[in-house]
Amino acid sequence: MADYTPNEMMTVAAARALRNEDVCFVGIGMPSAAANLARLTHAPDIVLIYESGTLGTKPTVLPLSIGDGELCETALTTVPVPEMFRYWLQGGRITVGFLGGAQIDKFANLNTTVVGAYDKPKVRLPGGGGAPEIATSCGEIFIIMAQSKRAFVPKLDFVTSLGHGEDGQTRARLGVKTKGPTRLMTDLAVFQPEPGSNEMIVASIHPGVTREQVSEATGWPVRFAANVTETLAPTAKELETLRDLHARTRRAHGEAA
Amino acid sequence: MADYTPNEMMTVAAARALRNEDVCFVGIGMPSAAANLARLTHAPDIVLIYESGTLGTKPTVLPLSIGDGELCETALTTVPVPEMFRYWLQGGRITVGFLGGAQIDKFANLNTTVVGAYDKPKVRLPGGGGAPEIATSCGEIFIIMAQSKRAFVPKLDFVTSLGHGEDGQTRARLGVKTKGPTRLMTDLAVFQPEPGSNEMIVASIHPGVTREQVSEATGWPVRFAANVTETLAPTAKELETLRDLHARTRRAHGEAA
Amino acid sequence: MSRVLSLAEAVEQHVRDGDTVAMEGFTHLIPHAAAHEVIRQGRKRLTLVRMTPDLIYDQMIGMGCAEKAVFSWGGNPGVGSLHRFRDAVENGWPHPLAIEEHSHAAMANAYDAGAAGLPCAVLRGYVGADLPKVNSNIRSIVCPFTGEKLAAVPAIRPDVGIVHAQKADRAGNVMLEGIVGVQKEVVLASKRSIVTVEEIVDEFGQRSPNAVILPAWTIGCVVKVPGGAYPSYAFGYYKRDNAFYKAWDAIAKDRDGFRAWMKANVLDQGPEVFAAHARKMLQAAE
Amino acid sequence: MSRVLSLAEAVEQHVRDGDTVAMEGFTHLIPHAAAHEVIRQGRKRLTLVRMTPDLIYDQMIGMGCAEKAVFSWGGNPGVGSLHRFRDAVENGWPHPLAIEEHSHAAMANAYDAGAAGLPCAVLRGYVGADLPKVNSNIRSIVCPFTGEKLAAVPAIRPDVGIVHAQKADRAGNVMLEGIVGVQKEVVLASKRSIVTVEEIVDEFGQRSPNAVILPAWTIGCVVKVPGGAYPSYAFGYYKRDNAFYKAWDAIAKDRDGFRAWMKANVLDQGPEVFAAHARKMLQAAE
Repeated sequence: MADYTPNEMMTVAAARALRNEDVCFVGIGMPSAAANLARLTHAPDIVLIYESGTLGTKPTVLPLSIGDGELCETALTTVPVPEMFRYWLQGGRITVGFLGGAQIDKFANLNTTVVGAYDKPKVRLPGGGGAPEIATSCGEIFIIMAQSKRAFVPKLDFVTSLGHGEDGQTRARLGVKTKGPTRLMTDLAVFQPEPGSNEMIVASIHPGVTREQVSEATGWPVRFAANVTETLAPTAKELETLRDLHARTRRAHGEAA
Repeated sequence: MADYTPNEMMTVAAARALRNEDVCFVGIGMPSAAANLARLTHAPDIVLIYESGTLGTKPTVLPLSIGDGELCETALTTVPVPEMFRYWLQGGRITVGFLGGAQIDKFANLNTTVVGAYDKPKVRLPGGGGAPEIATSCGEIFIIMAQSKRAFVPKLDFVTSLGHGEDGQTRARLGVKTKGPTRLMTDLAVFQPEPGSNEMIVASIHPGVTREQVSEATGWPVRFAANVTETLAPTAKELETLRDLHARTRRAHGEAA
Repeated sequence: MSRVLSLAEAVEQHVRDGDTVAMEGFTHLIPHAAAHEVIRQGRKRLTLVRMTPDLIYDQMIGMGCAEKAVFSWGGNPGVGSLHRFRDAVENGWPHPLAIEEHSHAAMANAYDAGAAGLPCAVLRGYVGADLPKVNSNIRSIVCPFTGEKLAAVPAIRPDVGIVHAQKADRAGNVMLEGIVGVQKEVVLASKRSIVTVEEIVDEFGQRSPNAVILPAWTIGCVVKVPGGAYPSYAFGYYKRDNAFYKAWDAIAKDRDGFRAWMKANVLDQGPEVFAAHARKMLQAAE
Repeated sequence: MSRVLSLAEAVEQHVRDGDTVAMEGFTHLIPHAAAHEVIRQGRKRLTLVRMTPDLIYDQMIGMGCAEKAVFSWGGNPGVGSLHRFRDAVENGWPHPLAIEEHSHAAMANAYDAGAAGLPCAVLRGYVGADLPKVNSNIRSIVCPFTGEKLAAVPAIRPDVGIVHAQKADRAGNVMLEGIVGVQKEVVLASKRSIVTVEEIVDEFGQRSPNAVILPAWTIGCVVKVPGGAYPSYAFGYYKRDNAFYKAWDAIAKDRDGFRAWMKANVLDQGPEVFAAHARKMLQAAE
């Protein structure tokens, strides 16, 4: 077994959560790496959709932006952006959406808008983009985020997108029919919502990581499932595929520099 | 000057009302003949749009249906039907819409829905189709209808599409910004709305037709403008172009019978 | 993921008595072969949704498949009346037909809303018209910014959507072009769907990056029926048989004549006759 | 009917101080050359509308053209922050920037509503999110059929819409393909419009019957600017300069460095430099 980085473990864990039957709304960065890793390994038929309008895209290198030419060139077809959000996302056709953020709380609500007050921000983040509707329109949500106390906070400065809400029960209260966040993949562990409370609790810990490390990197008193397992380390094939993908991507994005 | 039929006079009068700058929403039948006659004579740049989604179409034969292949093959491009009604008609991009009907009243409201009661119709007509929104979304409306007491009635059985309303003032009252019916071309005369009252009054009478004939074919006490003129008879070029168009069309529609 | 079936299997598995069925195609690509199969299989009490009932629903209504029609223009385009449709509405033959009537704009928006997963469509429509007085499914909302009153109609969400298209690939994706109507919307809005196609190809190959394609995973099943749109047409394959549309007027005028025609041309036939119909129109195609 | 102008004339005639301007292109076909011309002509107090402000608005904001931004995602895609945008929001440099923030879905729907002539757009959006608390232009309506509460946002109706496309024909019609974003919507929604294109051809020739085309009569003016989307890209012409997007992070981080770059690369240049930029990316294009 080759060595691997925490980031690679996180990406591999996310890729494994995807099924061959999924229709996945992919974001840029780690979600894109994870979704394409899944497609290049155990889920060859997975349908990847990027919000730029590309349906069923099969990029050979990862896009830097959500609308790189590669996505359109390898897609089944490309639709206008209003149609993407209306017929494909809101239409309920996506089984899994990926999200990440600057801050997350224990009910997997996310903030990608501001640190500090909205009107007088300490840090103005990019904002929600597709997230507010991805969070409620996709069948379920996978979240990928590296852990730290700064990111895993007791209370968000701003709720950009709904997870399980303030008390874990908000989705049902608002009549939202989709599942919301069902998995949170970090560089240390995999979280899943506790049945009933919907609090994100640790389901598996990555090899070599301790419970204490997970607790220290979480800004709320983190809880562990009764049967926490060790995450399966990346296989040689997963690592090789992921690294090839990243190497191809670096060459493609750097070559015209 | 060649002989011509009342129908030809009606079509020619309608064609002449169109300007080279117009963007025209064309219906099947006489409107289509008139719009294409205009395009083939004095208005070569007129933009013809059919509700099947064909933008800027230039058919060499008249379509039998609103979606004959000819319309698509000669169009600048073809858009989906929801887009046609949303971006192009409702979007306010059409300068002239053509309408006709089974019944018209003196304020140019039209009925193409039922003769008799709606729930127990004596005659079930095809219905509104695009008309209800054409009537209010186009910059102005031209109407083509052969005159008879059965068609030109004091009161409609059903208002399929708004003209100037019950009392001629309905458009303003409902906040409709477009002009509504500005011309009514019949086989006997051309009507225009009287400024102020918006009652359709006779502006010109076709050659050889008397005021009495117009009155007898109108189910309300028809009024004549102060300065009624005689409609200019069809020119040889207009007649020749129209007849060629109809001959080509007959050959095309009949050949596979 | 779409499966390739025979037309008989597709209708058998997807269309049930009492269903709300939308067979679309705006003049172009009307799924006539599929409708004939529904008639042959004797489906009853259907709610038939279609902007223009056209010959396809005239035939189904006349054969007693329908208890309700949702439509926006019920004529034979460029010819005149749909006699079977009228006979059902005016005289209740072969049995009464309930109607829900809209404008084209409202129905196009309602399909769009169905595809978009919305409960209703909003449009500037029906201003000064009488339809809202006789159709309780035409209501209104007020724009919260301008105060303008706009029309609202319920989204169309059929049990089954049936359309015809030019081609499918081996993976079951469907491509259509030309007058695309509300074809994409009806498939996306429907719980189940059948797409009949002119041909099944290995791969679509060279095409516009914005080609109109329904991915396989949005479709219930695909059926190859060459000529399946006749007497409507398939852009790039064969022309509309305008002469037949004219001839239909006489065929449908009389109840007995209609039934005899349906027996000879529908009940006693199978979907393979459509290929011959299309061949007849082929020399006319471009 | 669209007229062919020089870029300087087009901006001179169509963009006024205080206008609401939407320059669109979703990652693809971003009208960078037109934005540089607006900067060179020193337009002020603009309300800049765009789903993703991207480098194009980072430059305009940093150069003091804007007093307000309407947007839904304000980052450098795949790279990080837009430093000039942040500096304006966080520190009021070069002067304060008001913001009106939406989600992508809401803005896409708002452009659609603008093109469709509606006063507002309706979507199932913002459920459980905080944005409606800080943006009074996010309101709601209730479906008159189901009682469901839906989000409503005002239609976007810019004074000027500016987009880039692949080609225009001699008649002034514009064709685009690939990721078409909200390009069509923004032109149809705007009172005035400028379309820059890679080339002007005699005729479009062979094309899909459903090609994405903006008819000449919907466009204010057409300007030929080869490479005009760089460092964004034009499908079929040249690739996105991802390396430049990464390099922008360092250029924009520092106020002085930014200004020096803008002087050398924008203020002291003309639109003709874009052709050279695109040539650099050409060998990479397919």
